Amino acid sequence: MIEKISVKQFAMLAFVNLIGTSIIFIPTVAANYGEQNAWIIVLVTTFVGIFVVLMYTLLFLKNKGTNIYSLIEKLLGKKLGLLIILIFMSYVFLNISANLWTVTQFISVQILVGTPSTVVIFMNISTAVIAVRSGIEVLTRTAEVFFPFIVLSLILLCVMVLPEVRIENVLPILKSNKLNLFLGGISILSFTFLELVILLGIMDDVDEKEKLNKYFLIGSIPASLMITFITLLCILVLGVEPTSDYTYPIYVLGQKINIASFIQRIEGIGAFIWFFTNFFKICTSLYVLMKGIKHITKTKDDKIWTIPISYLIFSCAYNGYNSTFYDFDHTTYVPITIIVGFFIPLLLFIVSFIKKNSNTFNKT
Amino acid sequence: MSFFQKKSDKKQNINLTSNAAENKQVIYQALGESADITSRTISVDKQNQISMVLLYINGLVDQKIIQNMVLETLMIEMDEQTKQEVAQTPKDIQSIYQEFSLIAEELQTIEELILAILNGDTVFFIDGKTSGFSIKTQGDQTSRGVQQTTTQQVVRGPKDSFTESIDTNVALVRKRIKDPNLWSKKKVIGSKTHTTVVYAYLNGVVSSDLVTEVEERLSKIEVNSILESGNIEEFIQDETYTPFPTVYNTERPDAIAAGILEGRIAIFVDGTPDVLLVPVLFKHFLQSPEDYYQRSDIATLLRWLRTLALFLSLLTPSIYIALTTFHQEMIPTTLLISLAAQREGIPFPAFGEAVLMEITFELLREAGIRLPTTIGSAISIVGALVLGQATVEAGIVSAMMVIVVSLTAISSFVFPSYNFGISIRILRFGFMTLAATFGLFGIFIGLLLIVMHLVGLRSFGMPYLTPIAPFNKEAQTDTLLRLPIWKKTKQKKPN
Amino acid sequence: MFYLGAFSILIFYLELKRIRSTKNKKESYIFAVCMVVVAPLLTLQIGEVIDFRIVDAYIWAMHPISSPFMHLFNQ
Amino acid sequence: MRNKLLLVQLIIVLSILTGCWSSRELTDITLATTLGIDKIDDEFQVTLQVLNPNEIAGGTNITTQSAISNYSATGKTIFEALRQLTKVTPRKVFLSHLRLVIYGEEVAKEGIGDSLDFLVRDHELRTDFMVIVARGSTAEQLMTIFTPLEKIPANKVISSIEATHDFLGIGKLMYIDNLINTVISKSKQAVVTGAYMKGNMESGSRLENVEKISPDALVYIDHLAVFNSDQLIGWLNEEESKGFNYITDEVKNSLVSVKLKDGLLALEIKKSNTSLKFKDNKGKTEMHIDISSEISVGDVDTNFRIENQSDVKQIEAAVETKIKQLCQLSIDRAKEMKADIFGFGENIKQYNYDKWKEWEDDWTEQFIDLPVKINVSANLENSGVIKKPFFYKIKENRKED
Repeated sequence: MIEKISVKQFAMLAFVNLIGTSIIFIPTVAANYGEQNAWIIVLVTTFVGIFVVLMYTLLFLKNKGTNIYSLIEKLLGKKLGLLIILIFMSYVFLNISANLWTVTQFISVQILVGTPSTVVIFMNISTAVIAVRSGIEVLTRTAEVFFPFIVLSLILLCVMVLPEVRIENVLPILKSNKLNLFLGGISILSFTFLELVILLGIMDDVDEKEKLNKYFLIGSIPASLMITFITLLCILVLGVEPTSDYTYPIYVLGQKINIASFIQRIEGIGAFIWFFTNFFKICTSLYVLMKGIKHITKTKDDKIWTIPISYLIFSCAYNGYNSTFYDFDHTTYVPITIIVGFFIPLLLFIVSFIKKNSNTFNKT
Repeated sequence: MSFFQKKSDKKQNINLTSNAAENKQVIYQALGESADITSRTISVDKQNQISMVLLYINGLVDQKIIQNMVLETLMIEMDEQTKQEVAQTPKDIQSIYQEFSLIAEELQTIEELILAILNGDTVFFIDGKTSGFSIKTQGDQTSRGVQQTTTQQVVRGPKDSFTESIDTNVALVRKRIKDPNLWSKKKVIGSKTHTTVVYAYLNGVVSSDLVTEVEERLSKIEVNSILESGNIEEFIQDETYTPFPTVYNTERPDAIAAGILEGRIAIFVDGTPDVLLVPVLFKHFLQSPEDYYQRSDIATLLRWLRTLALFLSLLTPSIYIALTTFHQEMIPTTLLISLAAQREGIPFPAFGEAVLMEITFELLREAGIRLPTTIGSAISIVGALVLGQATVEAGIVSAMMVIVVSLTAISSFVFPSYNFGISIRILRFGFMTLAATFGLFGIFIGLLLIVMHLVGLRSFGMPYLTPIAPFNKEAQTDTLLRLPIWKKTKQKKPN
Repeated sequence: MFYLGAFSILIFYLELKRIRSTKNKKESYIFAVCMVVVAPLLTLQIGEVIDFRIVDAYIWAMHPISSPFMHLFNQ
Repeated sequence: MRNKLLLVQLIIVLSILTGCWSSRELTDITLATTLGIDKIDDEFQVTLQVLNPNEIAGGTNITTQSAISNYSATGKTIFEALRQLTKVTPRKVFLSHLRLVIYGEEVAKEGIGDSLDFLVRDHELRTDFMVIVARGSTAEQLMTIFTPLEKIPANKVISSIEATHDFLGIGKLMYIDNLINTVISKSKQAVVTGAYMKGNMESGSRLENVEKISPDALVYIDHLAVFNSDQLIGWLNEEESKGFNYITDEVKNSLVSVKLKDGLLALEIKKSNTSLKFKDNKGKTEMHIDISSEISVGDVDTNFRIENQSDVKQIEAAVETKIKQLCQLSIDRAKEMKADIFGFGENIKQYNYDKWKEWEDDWTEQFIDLPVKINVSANLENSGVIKKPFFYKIKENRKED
């Protein structure tokens, strides 16, 4: 049975994937680079993001909606293709394990102090493996069930923290280091839109591909705006320095909620948003990774790979980042994301353009 | 019938003889000379040479029919001449009975005859004929009349409920849908019980795939006995290892009629008032037939209330455990102080306390169902007083836990469908364990697993969570909302 | 680590049984080999008996490609 | 499917087998609501006030036990001192419900920076507790006379600070995150409410203190502790504290008394809005403070009769002078202490970023030299429910006698 997801479900996945880890890191990263103007950087990246998304969908649609892996192979040939596929897959792998590591870190620092992180990773990865083994349909539908709750929590969080806003915190507007704004923009872009390159892997499961363009934007742009708004709120409520100092500003934002001394202490809402978006992000990436392995090894049953690979991810998420965490973000993750998320699609785009032109040239 | 034939082929066939008394003896022996078999011998001619033997089971037949129709027809209505003719050509008896609108069939084998007797028909032999005849004389003295429903009560709406008789049940539905497209098909299932199973649907509205699917699943059943629709349910449901019911059962004819009108298939089983309805979706368990008789805004609010009850009964104890043992920082200070004061000196951890109380409650509930109504109320007094009051005063359980458990208990009775409440109760224990081990994180994981399971479930090919995931905008008018009926422009198929 | 080891063996058995039921011999071999290599190694690693770091190796391997960008962000 | 189900069961069973690591029953923890930090010979002394839930919420079995108990311990760092506390506390101390942190005056003078890090880093601590400084005593001493009026003394102190802030216009609601923000900021200096005790300390710390109608010892709140960076450098008295609140636009409701016609007129400030404006006119820099307030007559203690517009003007003018005076007092005091507690620098940074860049490095000097112009406009809204003061009639009656 060929499993298909609807284009709306795809938009939803895009939303969840974009919100994923970024909602907890972007405020910090942005405030580091842009201080008061952090939200402006995020807003600008949203506009740049439109082009990134368009590039992805165009790349996909121009090549008649083939799977990303066969697309790479078709455009770049067997050997170079394999290399690029391997780089792409290793990036996806890195993404999964890094996401898993961060969510585990969060849980063992904020929610379950004292529980060994092994157990938390184990629970997370087992659930993700069950989800991926049940197939993309079950995965997206699960996301669909939780989606309204995620959006509702986001809105609730934003609305309830509004009384704590202090406008002075964002002043002065646009008086900051310009180079920092640029670098910050690139970092943020790679934490948000460039990560969506992974979604190229599930685009061929969508049933109305011609609408992808529109719905990809519908999914990702609001998500990015949401992140902008959360960043703005973090700065408005917490101030610049705390936003850039706290590891999990959104959680602190939740702690700030106090309406009539009655609705208070509901920081769990932030944990809820983050845990679920991150979980679906891990699942999507894992699914794409499985697809890649299936493509390379040409096995009929891709489920056989889930368990060994999950062991690898487990091990990476367990202590892979401990030694590298503090500079991992901008020295490793961002460059790799730029390569995989921007240069590889660009390369594919150019190659497909040249090939098409030469084809038409040959014909005429 | 074909089903039976297939089985009986293996048996040894005893042929009928032309002697009626001998035939009677054969049948008597085949039935173990059971006490409830009655036979009457009548001579059909003046000379008392040709005799006719009637055989039937006392409790299954309508004595009136036998007395008034079968016997009188032979004794009074027939004149001497006819009697003679009958003796010569017994075939005509059939036509005589048919004249008096009693169906008479000619049966060749012993097995067929036995089956006819067991069905409540009257069988007779005539000397000189190697075949028997059966007359429909089924009388349903065993069944009760249509009474008020006991499990799914409504304030507004029809009060009648199905009975144990399948004919009555089908008739109750047909009374509501007077449409030539309401088709019903019959099957006999169970090599020992030969239970009649009828499935009914509205032709043209129902999808033909669904009909073939039901047909196929029903014919795959190979079992000795079908005593209740639950037996059928176990055979035809999509997924055995799931706490969620994938087949709906109800004893309300209006619910079945509504389901049929929506394009679903009802399965009636003889001998039980519980009629099955397939396919069923998750949302149906949060809906009551009454929703459609109430004002739409009230019905909508009631549905929200039930959805809330779903979450409450599933999660309240586990959230309580998670908050009090893991996330005390999320409880407002003053509340936490009073909780802490209540827990002072209580020997069990919160989890132990919760499990203890939940199990006690389940015991009470089970005991309350089994007992007669008069003693049932005594149980509730014992439960409320002894367990609620005394345990708290003895310092074994905290007062808050009693509140939590009673809240859960009340919420789990809100669902219109009883079996759905059971599955929620089972899952609750799983959630409690997860919460006791991982706090909120465990609850998150549990929710993910449950939802993943739910979206993977199918009921006769339909995704279980249908209007929610996959999302269907049109179906939202009747999922969590119940918009006025005229908003639903036309009757829709369930998919 | 003990539990993880026990779990590995169990999961190995269950999954192998499942793959065998699909009557795909080649794939059950692949799976078995993968598990036999991966599971003990990583179980030991998670139990901190041996030090085996995939991410570090990966970053080291990606270094030539990503280093130009690193300079940009390191200033 | 069966396989998958088994897997799920396995995961659950395995995870349960391995135990529940971080759970703690409510009966195993004790809630701390107040944390006092002092310094004794280079070591931190930490005093924790913990609640005795039974005494606070217990229905029937209230004993004579105190609802709160204080525990102290010392250590090189706050964290260490807190861990040392487990020697004396009966259970593990749970800090998430901390409402109040009190610094002793000595430790505040030495600098609070060392201890702030712990207060935000530790996951158990949330960022919603208030910070105050004990004036003229150690935090421990102050905490011993906390009267359990509200059963949770920390709540009592906080609501008392809030009330003084809202109805008198003195004091400052300083929460930990805001404090840290200010301490690390160059453009602003921190102020923290000061609390001090009056009365007999010996008897004040006994439980009977609460039972008396007028307790032997009470906690008073009026002074404001001024910090330079993280060090306490001085105090603002009640008047200066009021002026400070006018300038920082924190006055919600307050009163001023002015002298008119040999008598006092008490006026209620119903609303007050302040706007700071930095004017940079060809190198001539000036800070403008515009205060506009709505007042109403609260209490007339003289025969002043409000009959026409000029009377109103007279009152308004008197109030304006008074408020101006208050503000001037606190500005002078702040300049004297070389601490920009009003956030003038912040304002310049927000609205005149270029000027701020220029001044950033020697802001303290610039602050001292910065001329401040205060402009107050008061607006009398109503004169209460009586037209003429009774006082006038009483006087006349006396004359007749």
